[in-house]
Amino acid sequence: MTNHWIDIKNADSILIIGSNAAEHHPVSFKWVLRAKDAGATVMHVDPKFSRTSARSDFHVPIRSGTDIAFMGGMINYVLENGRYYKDYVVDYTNASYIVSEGFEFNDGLFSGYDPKSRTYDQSSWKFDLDSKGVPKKDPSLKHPRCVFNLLKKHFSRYNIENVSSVTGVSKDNLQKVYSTFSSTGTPDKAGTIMYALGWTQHTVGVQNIRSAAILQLLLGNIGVAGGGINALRGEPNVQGSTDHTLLYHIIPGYMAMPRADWQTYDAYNKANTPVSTDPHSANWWQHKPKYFTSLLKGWYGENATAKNGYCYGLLPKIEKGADHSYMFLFDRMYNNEITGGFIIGLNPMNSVPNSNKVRKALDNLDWLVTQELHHSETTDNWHRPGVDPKKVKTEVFLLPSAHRVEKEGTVTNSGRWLGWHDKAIEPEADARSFGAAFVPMMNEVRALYKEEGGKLPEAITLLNWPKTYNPEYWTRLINGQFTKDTVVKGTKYKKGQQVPSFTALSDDGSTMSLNWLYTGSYTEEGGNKAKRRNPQQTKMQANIGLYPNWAWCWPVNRRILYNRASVNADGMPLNPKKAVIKWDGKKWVGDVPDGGWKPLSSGKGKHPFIMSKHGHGQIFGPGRKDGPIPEHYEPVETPIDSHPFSKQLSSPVYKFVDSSMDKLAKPADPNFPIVLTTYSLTEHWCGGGETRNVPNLLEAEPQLYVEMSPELAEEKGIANGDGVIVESIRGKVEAIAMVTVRMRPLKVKGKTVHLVGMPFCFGWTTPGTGDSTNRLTPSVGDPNTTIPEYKASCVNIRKADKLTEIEM
Amino acid sequence: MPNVAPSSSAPLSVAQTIHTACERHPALAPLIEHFSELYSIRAELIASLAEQLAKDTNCPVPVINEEKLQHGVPVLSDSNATWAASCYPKLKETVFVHLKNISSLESSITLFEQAIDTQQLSLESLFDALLNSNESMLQAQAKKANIEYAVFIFISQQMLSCLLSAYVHVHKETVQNIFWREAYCPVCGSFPDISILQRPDADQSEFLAGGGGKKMLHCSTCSHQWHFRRGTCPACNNDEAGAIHYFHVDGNTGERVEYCNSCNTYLNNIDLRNTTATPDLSVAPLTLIHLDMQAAQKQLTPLVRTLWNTF
Amino acid sequence: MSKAFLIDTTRCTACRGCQLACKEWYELPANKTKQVGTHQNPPDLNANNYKLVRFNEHLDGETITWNFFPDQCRHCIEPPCQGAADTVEEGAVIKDEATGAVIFTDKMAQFSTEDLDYVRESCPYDIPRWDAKTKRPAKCVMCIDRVREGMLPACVLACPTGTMNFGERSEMLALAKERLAKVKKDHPNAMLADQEDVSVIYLLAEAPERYHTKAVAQAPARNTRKQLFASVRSSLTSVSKS
Amino acid sequence: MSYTRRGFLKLTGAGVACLSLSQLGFDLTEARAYATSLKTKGAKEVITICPFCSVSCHIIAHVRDGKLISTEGDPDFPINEGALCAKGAALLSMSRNEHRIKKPLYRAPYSEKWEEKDWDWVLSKIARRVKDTRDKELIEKNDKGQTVNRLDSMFLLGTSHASNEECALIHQAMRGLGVVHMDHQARI
Repeated sequence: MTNHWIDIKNADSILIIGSNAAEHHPVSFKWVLRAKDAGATVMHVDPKFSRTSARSDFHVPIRSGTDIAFMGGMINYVLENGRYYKDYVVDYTNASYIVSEGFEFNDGLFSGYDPKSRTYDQSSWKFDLDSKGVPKKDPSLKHPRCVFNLLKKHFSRYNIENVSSVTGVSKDNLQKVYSTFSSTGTPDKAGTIMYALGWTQHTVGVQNIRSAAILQLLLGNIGVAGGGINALRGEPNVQGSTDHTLLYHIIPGYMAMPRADWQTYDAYNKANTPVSTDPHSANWWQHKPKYFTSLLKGWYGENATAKNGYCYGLLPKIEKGADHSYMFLFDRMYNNEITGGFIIGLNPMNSVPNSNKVRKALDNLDWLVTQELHHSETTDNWHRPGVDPKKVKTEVFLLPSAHRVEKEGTVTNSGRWLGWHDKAIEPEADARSFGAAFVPMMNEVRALYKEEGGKLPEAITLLNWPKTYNPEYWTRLINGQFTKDTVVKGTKYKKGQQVPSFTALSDDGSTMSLNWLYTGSYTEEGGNKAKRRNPQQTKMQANIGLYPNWAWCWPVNRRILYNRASVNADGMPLNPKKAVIKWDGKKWVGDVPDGGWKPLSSGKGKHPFIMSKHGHGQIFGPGRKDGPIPEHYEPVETPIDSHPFSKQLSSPVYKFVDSSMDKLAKPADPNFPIVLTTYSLTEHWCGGGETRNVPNLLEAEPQLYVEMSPELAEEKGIANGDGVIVESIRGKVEAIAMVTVRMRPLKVKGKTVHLVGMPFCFGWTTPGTGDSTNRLTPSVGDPNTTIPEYKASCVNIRKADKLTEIEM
Repeated sequence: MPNVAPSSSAPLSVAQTIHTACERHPALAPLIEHFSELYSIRAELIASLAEQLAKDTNCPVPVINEEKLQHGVPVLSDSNATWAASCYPKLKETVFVHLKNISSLESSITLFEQAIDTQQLSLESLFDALLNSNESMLQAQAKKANIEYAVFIFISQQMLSCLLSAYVHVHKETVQNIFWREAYCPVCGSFPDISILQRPDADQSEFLAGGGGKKMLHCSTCSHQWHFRRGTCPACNNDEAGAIHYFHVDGNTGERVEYCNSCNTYLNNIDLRNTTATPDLSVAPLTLIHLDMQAAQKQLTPLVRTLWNTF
Repeated sequence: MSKAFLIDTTRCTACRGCQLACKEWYELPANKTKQVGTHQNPPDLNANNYKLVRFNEHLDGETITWNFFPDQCRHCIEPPCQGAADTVEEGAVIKDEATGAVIFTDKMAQFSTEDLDYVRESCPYDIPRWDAKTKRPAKCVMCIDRVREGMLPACVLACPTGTMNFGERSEMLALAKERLAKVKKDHPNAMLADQEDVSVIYLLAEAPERYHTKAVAQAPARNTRKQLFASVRSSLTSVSKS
Repeated sequence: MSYTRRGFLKLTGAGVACLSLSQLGFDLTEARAYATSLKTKGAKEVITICPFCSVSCHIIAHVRDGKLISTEGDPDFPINEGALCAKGAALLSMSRNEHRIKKPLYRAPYSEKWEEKDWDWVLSKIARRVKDTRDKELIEKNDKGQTVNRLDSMFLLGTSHASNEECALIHQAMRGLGVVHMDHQARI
């Protein structure tokens, strides 16, 4: 989230799209309703009418997978009707930058496309620079190649007519949402966009969010109270686990994973540290070597020295463009390229697309270590229905896991607030926390390497690694410590003391930190700030609910990101009624500003978007793999075979894996005419592994169902409560028909398209409840993130003669 | 959302509070019924003083000095009660007459009255000494009046308590939103004699109602209520994991003794979420005397000494 | 003075906290339920669910409405079930004077299934359910064990939305009136269901049948509730005597 | 201790001489007998965080004799202000349900059953598998001759149920081993 949970109350207009907040983040909804009580309009755009819709001002049904068309229509509406916030657009975004001649967009494709490799050469997606290397600008926004005019041209195709025909949203509904939300394009109004997995789980997921970024920049809604783009995020500590990075492509603190073509420490820094020549651009990532060096010092301690490149050489390096995400991992496993590994606190045999394939793939492992609260479809895959255990070679370890209340440590919520949780009770029986399993396990491995030697033993033996697991030891290391006596701004710190702020991190080996974003969270002066429970705030802070003394949030306790965009060049709030920061003549008051420099008019200020190289909000965003501006593409499986925006039906660069089990239905395949979307439900958690084991929750939601409109049910001769077979080209799933008016048939390109929706929380280890819905979904993913397209695929549905997975 | 009582339940009167307690704990009835009248009259006195003060132009509005408060200095600290002069006659009369109903106090009260009548003791300087913790002065006065110190303090406190309760009642709106982190009263500086856990705020829209449970401390002297964080000991500020322990009578989780696992100080608590009726909080501590007795057996120390928890 | 519930359905989000809290307090086991095409689970009241959130949805033109109704015994002021039970044995159903709770006593254990059917049919809200284990009909008892201790019913305590309210009847009626006035601004047809006759008063935003077929007593037109109950009672009496 | 602070009335402290009811002549015998006859139950409050969605509502856990007995939303936490959703409210039954795995389990290749093992046994066995796989399959150089120190054939699929501390240490351990196939729910 750019903002945070409480800040939702400051919005004048709330667009919930790709999220069912009331059911899946119920407490977030109390802040939505507080805004509503204060007069905000709440809109829910979603294929299904849910409890979120019931409590919104209006619900707008949409065909799953057409969000860019919907958002593009709104961008077009804002540009055509002059609803944008002009000063903000000119001063704080790159709308005025001149895009180089080589950049083009033709019939759905951007310049640089190579159909053979299905990738873009992005070198033409760039700006004209002046002699100093600063982008050329036209603040009048008249230059035909300035970002603003390219945007206008690009989205001119997204008229109400086209958008309505593709999305299935009525023209009235489009007008209603567009006009309401765009009314926030004035300094005194703010609108927020709340999304969740309904936006990310598409082959155009990143561009869905880009469309929100562009819209919010045009309306001046970024950096302000009640604005922003707010990813609600699904999982309990998914913000923290992303920051601390259980991911292949980055290392903690959002730095790139070392690559084979960056052979040395210096080469890594050179390739990853941006340079800006604009004196008004903060270009924050120029400090990256300090953060990277501190991380390496954290990992290898005293063994990491300037001389050995801080042990950079020991780290694994991936190949440029390689994808090691789980979609490709399971494909490699299926192809017998993987020997063994760990799956902890995750149930991919239920939650990864094309379950039939991944379940088979798991059988190919020699060994598997799992750690869970309960048996799951993953831990017990070796004796799943239809498989003879005597033929499954995998050696499986199942470690009992401690529950959240049985361990202490910190977690980070979507608003980036760090919270400490105490251990309330001892772990059940022999259960252990992940930390108390992995620390000793690594010590065993280290001991073996010390004893026996082996391949590259120093990568393991030189690690800075404790004997036992003590959570607070790691909390301190995450913040970072001095590795030698140091003076920072006149204050002396001894070796081993906590680093006060990331501005004190250094690339000379004198500091270590496991995550620079968290430096400042545990200091000599403030102690463990995750434990702070003080609701005190100034009147200005209380007005928008910042709570700066409650816990701590990254970065540097800044509650609203990009908040320098909420003030004018003199540092005065654009909306004084909901001021975030303000220059009082000597200092900033309110939130912690995005950098403490004086206001821009002083001549010593910086542009507000300090994390981007040139300091401006990126309406034109050249960093993405699928284009600098969003464009509507159909989901990979789609009920239509053409759309009015271009000849390019689906994303030209989406990712996929290929095997005999990875079939895809062709566009408008008459065998699979119905759009399937998948979602969570309130009583069960994600794959359901935990909640299916709670009898009262299982009583309330006992078995797998498929929600469908009465119109579709009639067409298929299905009655409410019937057992049905839902079928995609990849697999079949049994479910109970839930015929409901909450699902509406949509008019798409003049014909009726039906949508069905299914939860994915049931599995065979809870007998009679149904089995993985993801046997239907395809292994196709977003080109930037490889997040699979769970939200839109094509199926057919028929009444079942009998059911075997579900007890009738 | 401080001090919000759901519209569904008006607080019980003193008599109702004691009556309810006697029904539930018949064994306590002979003891606590004694106080029903005394506290009812006290409540009436406070109401009438409040009415009087509300009209009195000499009665100053409390000065909210943010800086002073931030340093933990209560509103009435370093002040006096000269504004209350008009209340003295009623105060004296009512408190003295009714405390005399406790026969063992009769002689001391007579002495106290005499001291005032002979101008040996002025209520003004007495309240001044109380408000500023001037113990040597109070000891000297007690000695002079020939009253046992503990009794002298008890009588003085009763009067100050009625006066300040009336004052706080008049200025409720000014003092109710003070930001305060201390366990002593932000208005008069006294420690609380009971805490409550609030009901959810039912007037909020559906997702906002929450589960209630905010802890409010009730001032033993002026009856002001202020918010205090859960999980922290009001006596020693211990906020380690599991700092607050509690016990309750089996089957009634709504009334409990909360104590600190480090300093062993306790404070009784009523969880209003468990009940349909809100007791009168001035008299509620006395209805929990059985819990105080249990606490004493467990060697716990009360946060503030009262008649009900001193054995 | 008797107690009453106010169930403000306009605030209900169907979180089912009340349904689960009731089960937990009375240690009622989870039913082995099946999906039958609705989120309403278990599908009906039963011996293990004295309380059930009912789901009802409607499509009017383009507008969808989703109504939630936490169903339970209404603890009628003049309970027809008492009349029906009396025809079999006096005192099988009693009305607790202090609270107004309608309670099925041990005497019911002697009832035949037929007798029980009479009792169930007499209920204008179709509440009592046969419990095979105790061989008695089961229903909400107003958490009388808790209420006597001055505590709130478990379902009210658990409700996070302000839907469930409990207190003195006069207070609940006042609250009901206050809430109704507020709700009427957006829902002119809002109403209080059978407020004169029951201790469990529902605030409904629209017509009762849009929540549940038995949201209000099934009265023949123009009859007062009292007349209705009387007629039910006499017809049952005659049946049982025959 | 706040006792040393300026500001509170010393006369209301615990150390001040106070009258007692017995001193005033009341008979406490019956009340005392009653109090002694009452059975009491104790517990402690521990503040923790809900393990479900990413709002991270704070919860007060009530613990008796090392067992969770009830939970409530933390009324002081500014985000949830005491509110909890149905899942959060079900935390209790979740942490104490009978389906929990209690001991490390081991399933040998081609076996049809789980066997209970102790932690030492499983950890040393896992360490052996890790080392053998790494020694056999670590790729030190790619086909271009660049040093890559990569263990492509081993993976970790992690979890957002882990705390920040656990994520940090697991990441460090995996990179040390050369693991590059690493992923979790953030990509789901």
